[in-house]
Amino acid sequence: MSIFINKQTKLIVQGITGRDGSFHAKQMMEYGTQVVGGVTPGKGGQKFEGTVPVFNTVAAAVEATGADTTVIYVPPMFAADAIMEAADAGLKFIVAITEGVPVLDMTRVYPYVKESGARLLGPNCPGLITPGESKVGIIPGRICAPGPVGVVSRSGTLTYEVVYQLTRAGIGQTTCVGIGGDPINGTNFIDCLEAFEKDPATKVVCMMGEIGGADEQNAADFVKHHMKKPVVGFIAGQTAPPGRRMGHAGAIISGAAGTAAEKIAAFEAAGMGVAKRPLDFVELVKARLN
Amino acid sequence: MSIFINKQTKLIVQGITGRDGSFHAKQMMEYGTQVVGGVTPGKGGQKFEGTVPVFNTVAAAVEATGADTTVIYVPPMFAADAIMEAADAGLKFIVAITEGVPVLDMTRVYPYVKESGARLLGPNCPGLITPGESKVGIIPGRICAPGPVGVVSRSGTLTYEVVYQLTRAGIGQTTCVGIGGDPINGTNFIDCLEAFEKDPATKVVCMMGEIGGADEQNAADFVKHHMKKPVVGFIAGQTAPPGRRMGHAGAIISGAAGTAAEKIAAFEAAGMGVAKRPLDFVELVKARLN
Amino acid sequence: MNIHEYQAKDILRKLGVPIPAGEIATTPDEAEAIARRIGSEVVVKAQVHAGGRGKAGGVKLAKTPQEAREKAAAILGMQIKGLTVMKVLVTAASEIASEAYAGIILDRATKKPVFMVSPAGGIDIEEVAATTPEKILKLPIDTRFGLMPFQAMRLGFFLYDDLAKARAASKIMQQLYTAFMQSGCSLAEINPLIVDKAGQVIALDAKMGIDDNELDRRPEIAALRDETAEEPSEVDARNANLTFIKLEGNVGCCVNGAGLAMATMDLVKYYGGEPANFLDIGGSSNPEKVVNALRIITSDPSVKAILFNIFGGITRTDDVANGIVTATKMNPLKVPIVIRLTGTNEEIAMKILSENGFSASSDMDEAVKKAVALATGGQAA
Amino acid sequence: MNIHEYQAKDILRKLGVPIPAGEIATTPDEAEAIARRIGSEVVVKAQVHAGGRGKAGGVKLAKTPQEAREKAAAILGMQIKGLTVMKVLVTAASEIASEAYAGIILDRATKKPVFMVSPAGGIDIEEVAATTPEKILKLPIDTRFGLMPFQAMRLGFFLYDDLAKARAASKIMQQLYTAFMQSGCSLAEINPLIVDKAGQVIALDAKMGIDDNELDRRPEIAALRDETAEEPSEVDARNANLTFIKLEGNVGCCVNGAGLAMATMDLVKYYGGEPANFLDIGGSSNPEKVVNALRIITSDPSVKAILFNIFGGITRTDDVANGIVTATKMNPLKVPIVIRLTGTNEEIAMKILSENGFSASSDMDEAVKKAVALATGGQAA
Repeated sequence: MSIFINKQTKLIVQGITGRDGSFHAKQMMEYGTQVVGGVTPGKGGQKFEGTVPVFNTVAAAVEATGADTTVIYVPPMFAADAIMEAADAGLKFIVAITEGVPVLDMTRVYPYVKESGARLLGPNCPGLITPGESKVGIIPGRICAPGPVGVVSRSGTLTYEVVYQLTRAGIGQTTCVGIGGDPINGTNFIDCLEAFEKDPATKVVCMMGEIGGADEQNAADFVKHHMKKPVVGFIAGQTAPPGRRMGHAGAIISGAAGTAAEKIAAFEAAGMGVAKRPLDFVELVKARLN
Repeated sequence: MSIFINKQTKLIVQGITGRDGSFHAKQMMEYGTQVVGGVTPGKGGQKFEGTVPVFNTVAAAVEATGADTTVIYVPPMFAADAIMEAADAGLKFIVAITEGVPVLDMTRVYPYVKESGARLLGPNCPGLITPGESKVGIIPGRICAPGPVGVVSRSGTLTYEVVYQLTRAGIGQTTCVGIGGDPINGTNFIDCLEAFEKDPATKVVCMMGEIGGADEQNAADFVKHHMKKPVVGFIAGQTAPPGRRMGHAGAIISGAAGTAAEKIAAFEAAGMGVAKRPLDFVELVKARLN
Repeated sequence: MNIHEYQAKDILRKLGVPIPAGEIATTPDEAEAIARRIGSEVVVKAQVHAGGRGKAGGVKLAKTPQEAREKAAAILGMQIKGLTVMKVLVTAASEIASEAYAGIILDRATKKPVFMVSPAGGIDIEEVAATTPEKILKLPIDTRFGLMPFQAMRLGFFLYDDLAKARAASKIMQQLYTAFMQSGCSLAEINPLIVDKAGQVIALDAKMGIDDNELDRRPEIAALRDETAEEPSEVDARNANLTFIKLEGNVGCCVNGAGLAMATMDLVKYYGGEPANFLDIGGSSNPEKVVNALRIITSDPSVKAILFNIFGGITRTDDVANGIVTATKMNPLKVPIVIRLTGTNEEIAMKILSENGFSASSDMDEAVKKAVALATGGQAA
Repeated sequence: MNIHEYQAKDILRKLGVPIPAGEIATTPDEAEAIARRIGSEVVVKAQVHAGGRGKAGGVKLAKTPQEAREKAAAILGMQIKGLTVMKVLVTAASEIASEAYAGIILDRATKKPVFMVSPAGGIDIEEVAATTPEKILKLPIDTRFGLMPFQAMRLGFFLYDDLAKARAASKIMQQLYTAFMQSGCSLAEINPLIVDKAGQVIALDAKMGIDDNELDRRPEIAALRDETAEEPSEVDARNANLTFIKLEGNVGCCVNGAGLAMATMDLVKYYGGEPANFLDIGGSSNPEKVVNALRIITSDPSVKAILFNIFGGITRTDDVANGIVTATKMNPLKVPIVIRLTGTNEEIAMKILSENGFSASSDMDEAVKKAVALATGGQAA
């Protein structure tokens, strides 16, 4: 079992003929993801890699392929439109990889997607992977292995680091989800925790947060009141100065709010395991798997 | 019993110090409606008629009075804003009397109100009355009497005509609702029919439609499939030429659609009683009350 | 309110829609001069608020300026559906490779503006909808978000497979939507939207209907009203704040409220008569409105009897009675009048009327029957 | 990106916000000339991207042009929170009757721009929020609808009981919101918003922060960037497409990915060191980026050791290795370097590095420990 994607997921790739889109479409196909179609306006009728049909619009792609999920690799100024096109076409799961989407665009995209009933992951996220079944996005498949741990993170390479440590230690994953580092994104920690709690195959959840905002504090509250499964948390940015954006648009300490100390205290108050460094996840998870 | 309003209804009047607002506020108070407050920006702190507190904003009025319903008498260019202000302030029933609201404004107002969970009646409507309990709007109280008939209509004076005939014949009403003659309005025939069907006091429903659109046809379909109570219908505009707007923005036959003949046929197909002229309601209702 | 083709084209051209050069002429001389300036074949097009101009002979091709003069002379002054042609648009002719349709209507069912586009353009879109609905794409637009780029592209690709043409069309869709919203339209259409021999996507004809409720806040659009292109009695009524529509019958009707006005007309028909008009004096009871209403009704020579039907709610029936008395003193009536009044201040109204020699009833059916009888040759009671 | 007070005021003034006359000066001479043109008492205000100017002595009243020259001479060149003042705004002084606060921030919790207004202005709004929260009205704005008139009026009435002042404030709220949206802001504030002795509502100070992601589509806003007001190494890094933030420690960090970069800095601290910077080379693995990254890190004299931590996903670790080799050939390192690489093409990368005399590890903790030891006086392994 897994959350959000599995063997049955039928994926289209928006921006499939672009540089990033074509590279990652191939990677996903190699991993075993069912890539059933792609979208690039003006390239409708072509075949990607000789097999995957390309369409001019998402609506046409969905109608022809019966896809349920999409992954978006389009430039930042077109990402909001691409997400809304996907929601409008009836896709139920939309993964937006694009980095650099203006936050004001997201203030319109978020309610639009919500009203459509779809789930958005991202933008500015690495996507997700259900090891051995399907990957949607850019998480390297070979660092993952199937197993009982759910992983959710705001970051890309930090996720890889933790997953890599887990896999090396013989601990596999149900699904690894990168929710992205932007201030407004479609899926938050709680959405993922809720899904992991419901997924019978997931036994322990690893959660990597960072400075900025209150999502981790809210997530800790959710863990405390609504979860039976153990959760291990980590916060990146303990050495970050206030008022400076640490790469991610969302990773910024505003005044006294959103500090790592505040978040770690929330984890502790929720009875969560707290990893002081990425390596600590291995022992903390092991202890909770038994 | 009744629908939408009753003795408990706590009303505020938006535009209470204006010409129409003040006139009708007095009329409603005389009828017995609980007018708990009014709104006119800049007149906050005053008392209307020495008793009703006036506020600068709807939010302030709701907070101070606990009102649940509002009636709007503001000029057409400000009506959309007034409706959205009411919905934003948490009012659950919004009656917009104002005539001449641009239809494009309503394309934004409608989803806004819907998302807020409020019910909008109108705009460009006479409001409604639950005889002997409460009136909200401009329907003359003295032509009504309490009784077992629900009345719903797109028109103002035509409603009065029918209600007057019923009352003269000794047939009273649970609630009389004017939904208004605009192409986009908040409450339609079906909403009212559904409410009358659920109201134990209502035994027969009278419905006055007019040319234009398909609301009456849809309502007939609803009567056929979802109503146990008898409904008597009338359509105004049998002599109207196609393509001309008959006063109401919504009363216009487009091509071959929205004609009186089409609507009357729908009533007949639904097994409804059909009044050929306003006077016919009396006998048709009497026959169905027994 | 309808505006002319040339006015709609001006609006669209300002927003960037590609439209052939053209100017308006009110005389054959002007038409010839415009054709000379354009310097190629032109089309001379009657500017009237009526459909079916082409079939009526109101649209003609002219190969030379001289020919443009002749066609303009033929078209100016002609009658199309009862309206006299006062202006022609003289516009450069295009070589048409294909014709499409693009329109937006304010749709009451979806409560949204709805785009309709079809690669089968140049003909009546309602016919396309009836016979080959698969050739029409209907796309409701959520005005909270506007026409989104992906929607515009989808409309473009529905018309053209080729990316360049689809992009050009999608840009025109954005411009048409902007025009629709900025002008307060209830309808805006380009029919035909053509591809010319050079592969350019061009609007050859344009039509816009404005929501009357928008005019107060859009004076620049309100200024486009052409009263010479409308029925004079309707212009007169509008200027007097009355809602009036001329019909073909002989019973002049004066009613308060649109629904009751229609019901009154219907009742005239029910009792064997024919209404001469729709006339709603509205909710207020200004005696002056009644005076104007009577003037407008009696200016129609086919009116043989006048019927007042007033249900006094906000309207005070005594005001109406006073209006009738004043108006008939100013201009004595040449046809019989039947008055039905009920509601607010009914007793006072009845007294005013009887003191001035009018009788009145409080029963609608009775009044209508009497008016019909009078119009068809009977006698007033 | 932050812009200066005078730039924010220019944007607001164009939208109609009442703002006292003012001009920018870079020399005492210019300041005197401006004060003379203004012809009344002026305020001389340091233009730097730092809060607390007033407390630092960067804001001074000047009664005469001569005095404006003196104050400008004192302020120009002064250091405020490590930044040198290069420009002053010389602006007409106002007589203040009352001070309020008005601001909009892009709020992640509500996922909307949120208005915050308070009649307790002129001071730190966070302090008001903490001590007297009832004096703040927070109003989230749904960008699908924009700031609606009733909301603007509600904000106005929260500040002023008087209708004229509430209307004036509500108009300023609309203008502030327009500025926020048109400029792609994450923050826009007017503090203080004052009422002067004549009863006029006026913006005395303005501040705007722009979402960096907006700059590509808003070249006119991007052009407002003042590189002289920023840390030079950060300007350098941005121009090389790197995300870099200078810190106070001595372990220079070069990482791919923001989360991993923060975690690496934290681990430096965990093992007793202090990071000299945040540096994210991003997802692509262009060797040139690595060259630029090394140049920027080594330009900081306090850096005693350099730590690379690269997790190869999209990033090819061999590209990074090649970048390190190229950069160190061009500019031989004066401090030790510790390299951790793992993931895509790890074996190739390790081979390139060892052939060029570098050792590398695949273990993050080990690498960090070694870098800390080197920076604090230990030896490279």
